[in-house]
Amino acid sequence: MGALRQEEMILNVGPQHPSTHGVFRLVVTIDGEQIVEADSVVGYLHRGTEKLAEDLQYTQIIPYTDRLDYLASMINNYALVHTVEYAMDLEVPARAEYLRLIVMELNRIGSHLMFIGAYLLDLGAMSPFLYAFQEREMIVQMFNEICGARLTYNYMRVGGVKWDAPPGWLDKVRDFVPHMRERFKMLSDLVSGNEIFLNRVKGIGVITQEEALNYSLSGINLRSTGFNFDLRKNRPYNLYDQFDFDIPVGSNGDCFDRYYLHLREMEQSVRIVEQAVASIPDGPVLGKVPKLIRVPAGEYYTSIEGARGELGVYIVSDGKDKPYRMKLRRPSFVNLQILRKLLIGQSMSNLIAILGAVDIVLGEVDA
Amino acid sequence: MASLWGWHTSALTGISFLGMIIGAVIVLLLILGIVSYLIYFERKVIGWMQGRIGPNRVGPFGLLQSVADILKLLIKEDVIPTNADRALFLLAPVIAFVPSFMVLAVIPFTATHYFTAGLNVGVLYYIALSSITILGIVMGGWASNNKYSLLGGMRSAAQMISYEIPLGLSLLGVIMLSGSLNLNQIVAAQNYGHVWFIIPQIIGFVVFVISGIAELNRTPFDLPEAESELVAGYFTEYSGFRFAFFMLAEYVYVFAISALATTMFLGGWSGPFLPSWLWFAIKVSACIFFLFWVRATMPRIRGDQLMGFAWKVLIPVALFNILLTGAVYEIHL
Amino acid sequence: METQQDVVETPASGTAPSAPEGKAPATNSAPPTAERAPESAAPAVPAPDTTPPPAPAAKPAATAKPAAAAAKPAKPPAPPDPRVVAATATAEEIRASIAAHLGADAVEDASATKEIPILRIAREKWRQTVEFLKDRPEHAYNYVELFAGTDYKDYIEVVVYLYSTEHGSYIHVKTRTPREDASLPSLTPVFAGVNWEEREVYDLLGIHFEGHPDLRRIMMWEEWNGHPLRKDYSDFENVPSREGGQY
Amino acid sequence: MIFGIPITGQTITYFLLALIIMISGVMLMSLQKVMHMAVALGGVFLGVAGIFILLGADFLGMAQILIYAGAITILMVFALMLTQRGDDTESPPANGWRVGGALVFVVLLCAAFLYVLRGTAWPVTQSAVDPYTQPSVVLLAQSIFHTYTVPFELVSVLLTVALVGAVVIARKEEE
Repeated sequence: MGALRQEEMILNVGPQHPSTHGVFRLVVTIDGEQIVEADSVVGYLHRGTEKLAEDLQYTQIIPYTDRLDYLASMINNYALVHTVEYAMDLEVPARAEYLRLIVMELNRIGSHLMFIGAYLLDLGAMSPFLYAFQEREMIVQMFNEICGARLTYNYMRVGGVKWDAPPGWLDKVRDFVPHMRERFKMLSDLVSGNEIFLNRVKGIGVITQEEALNYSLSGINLRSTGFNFDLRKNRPYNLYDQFDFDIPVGSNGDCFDRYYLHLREMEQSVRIVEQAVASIPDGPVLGKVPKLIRVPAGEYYTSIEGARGELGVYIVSDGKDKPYRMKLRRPSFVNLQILRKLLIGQSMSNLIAILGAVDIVLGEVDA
Repeated sequence: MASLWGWHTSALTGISFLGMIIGAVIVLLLILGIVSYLIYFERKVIGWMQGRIGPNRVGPFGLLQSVADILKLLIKEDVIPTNADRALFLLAPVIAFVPSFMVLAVIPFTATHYFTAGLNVGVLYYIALSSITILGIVMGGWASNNKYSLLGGMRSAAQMISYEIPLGLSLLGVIMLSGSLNLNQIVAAQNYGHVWFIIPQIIGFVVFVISGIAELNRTPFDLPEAESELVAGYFTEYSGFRFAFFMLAEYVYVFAISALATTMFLGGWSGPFLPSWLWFAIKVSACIFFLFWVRATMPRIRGDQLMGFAWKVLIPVALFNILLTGAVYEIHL
Repeated sequence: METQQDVVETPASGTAPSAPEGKAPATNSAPPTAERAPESAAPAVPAPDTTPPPAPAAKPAATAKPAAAAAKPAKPPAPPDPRVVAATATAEEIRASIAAHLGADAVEDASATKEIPILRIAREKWRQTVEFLKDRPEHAYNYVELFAGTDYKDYIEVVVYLYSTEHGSYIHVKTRTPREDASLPSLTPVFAGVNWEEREVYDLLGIHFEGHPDLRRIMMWEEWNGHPLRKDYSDFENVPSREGGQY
Repeated sequence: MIFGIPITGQTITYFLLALIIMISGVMLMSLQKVMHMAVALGGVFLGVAGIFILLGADFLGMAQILIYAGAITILMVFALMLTQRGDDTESPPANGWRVGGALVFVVLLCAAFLYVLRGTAWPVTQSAVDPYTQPSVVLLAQSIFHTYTVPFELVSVLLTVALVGAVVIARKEEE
């Protein structure tokens, strides 16, 4: 039978494909339905954010960060202002820090909801997507009230936030917490025990701890392997060290763990929001910041736990009001590298399960 | 009148041939109407299940939505890809579509058996003709000269051939109990026995439902057209009315398989008080609703699991059901 | 190299003027402590949470106001930031460790920014040093956080932030390459996760990574002219071409 | 009555089916692409099934559609899809000798068939099967499960042995 000529087929998954969630192209070579080679092609959405930033004042860069991981723009905002504040040793008013924390955790919930919905949609379950969107809509509506935008928030400023919460907003967040808790149960009941779903994600796309570290994975991709690393705990920023929450950790590093950690992490985010809303102080929301922000010369890097992993901003400053060089450490970009390794040897249907679970946002991959 | 509609019992004459033609046209139009509202019904039902409203813009309550959609598809440009195999590309939707209507000839819609061919091998006829549709799907996938289409076509060929076997085997129990392949007589046998075959044939019914959904290429067995993997599977390259043909064929089969399930397992048109056609409509609607419900609930199964399930679970279970039915039948009688 | 030495000799007061073209700003905040570091290493421990720093008016704040704030230049002899002092000490320790195994010329410079130690590695020893830092159990820097390149007009610098999951410590290693025929040994054999990062640096800054398994452009398409993140890059000179043609 | 054949619905249907079979058969031989040939073969199978049904063997006709037009054709199409595209070799151009030879062969073949058909005394069944009164399924079942039970079971054993053998051989090759 060895004389039979095996023929491989090259299949372009994307740049326009329902499962790539954006303009991502995956050139897979398949033998029958088995993948023998997978080459990721990115860059279709490259806007040169880092280059643009070199000609922008720090405040002007903030809207550009909104467009990176557009599902978690608040967290991106924070990554930038945090680095500038760190470089300038600025003090941020407590109320501003609380507001930032609340919106970041809400944004994390919204982003994870989107992941769960989209992931299950990829696996062929249509309804969870729409269920997940109901709560996401509530979150987006709250963001709309606090900053006037539903997707690109541009809410944070160096030294604080742009607007204080409107009257009654914090009560809404408070009411959202028990509601969200109820919905977790529903979201979990919906598919987490479904035999078909479990068969598709359990033991699929397994990442080992060594691989995860070697590939610089971060966020849920790293934690799913059982490695407890969350910058909110390991290198606390903002007020995370003042609140009580856990870091859920997986054990198998498979797609199911990654899916399930998203659910569990949202519960922890709700816990943080609940505590923060209960203890938020009054006061100003913008600290004493010079009109023209100049970062002292030097190079600075800080990173925070984004919705998809370690989101870092590296600024080289020459003391002017614009960065000399700004580099964004985008978790999706780094995490996506392991895709090739996960895909080779798998079948085409597993491709979708694996790609979806890596959880990328193309705006962030391409920057 | 009796001679016009009586082709199922009397010999073929000129007048009954005319009646046959008229009957076929009536059934065709009726089914087209049913199918277009089936699509509307599906969108509404799934919309409600997902906390949405569903179509509500075209006409009152969106009732004309399907009409508008079909009209749009009919007047769209008929795109034929340059490198497609033109002849087969044009032929494939027809081959897929025609059998879907032909299978309806043997379904007993009412007690009077108007519009029903009293074929002695009705069950076999259904299964045989529905297998021709697979040929249309595979050809469409191949002729499109698109890799997604090819993969979709190959998947559907593998899937539908596999699931045809448990589908046929699951019906054997009913055939053994009723002693006939004629769908009219199967309904009659359920009336004599005063029991729907779903009760003695519950195992067969379960196998039938699962493999029936797989034959329909619907969630959770919608691999051939898994949009998250294969874009649209075998009809990726189709547009306009050729796409509509595939789409209609799919929904006609939704109706047909529900009608078959009703006839084989749920007592067909029989029922107290209400007219027979209404009973039939109610039972078929319930079956169709179940299909929609499953679609809104389930994720998609994976290819190898799908095949394994057919060969390792469904076929043995169906065979066991046949054995059990035969044994009980022998002992009981 | 030369500019670096200049900066080290001019203390904090001279920071702003010394980097007018953005040269070597890297170690500006650290230099004064470079020599004194070993003595004052003991007390301070690198504080992990840095956002609300307890000492707002410390040394970095002084360097922060180069031209705008008139009052600040008045106090250049501000006490050195304890974080920097401690970090520099750590950097020196690691430098000594590297020097013992890979030769004294492997590390060109050791300094610190805030609480992060910085080592500048010789270009030739780049991969060995990073591999050494990863493999030695006393360092065990096994996780790459950041991989970035910067064009400093005279040379291009590549920076890697390493984290030790075992010890919980950070280090910041960098190396330099000339702009013409820029090339560096690839770190991909050491850390699989820098594969795309190196491709990005190659694409946007034009550094050729020797030993990289798959060095192609990643953001731009293959026919793109020039490297956009270089400081002398111009949209008008580097007209993008597709399929060899211009448009 | 044309050529001594009564014009009834049955004869019209018969000739239509015969035409379908012949056209499909000719296409099967003359088409360029293998995939088209497979589809033409499906047409032949369908026509044959129609003839079966016309002769009152409706079970056999349906089995023909199910197994041949459905399963076997699809299996062939499936196998063709897995092989490389575009290796449909151009058939050599038709020349005079070829065409002439083919024509002579066809004429001779038709003559031979006619001679055999005319010369054979075909047995005529006394009880023409009426599909309404005596379903062919029942007749078939009776002959299989009553008259020829033992041969039928032997054949099924043979088939099972062949199947198991095929599996064993396939396994061996896999290893």
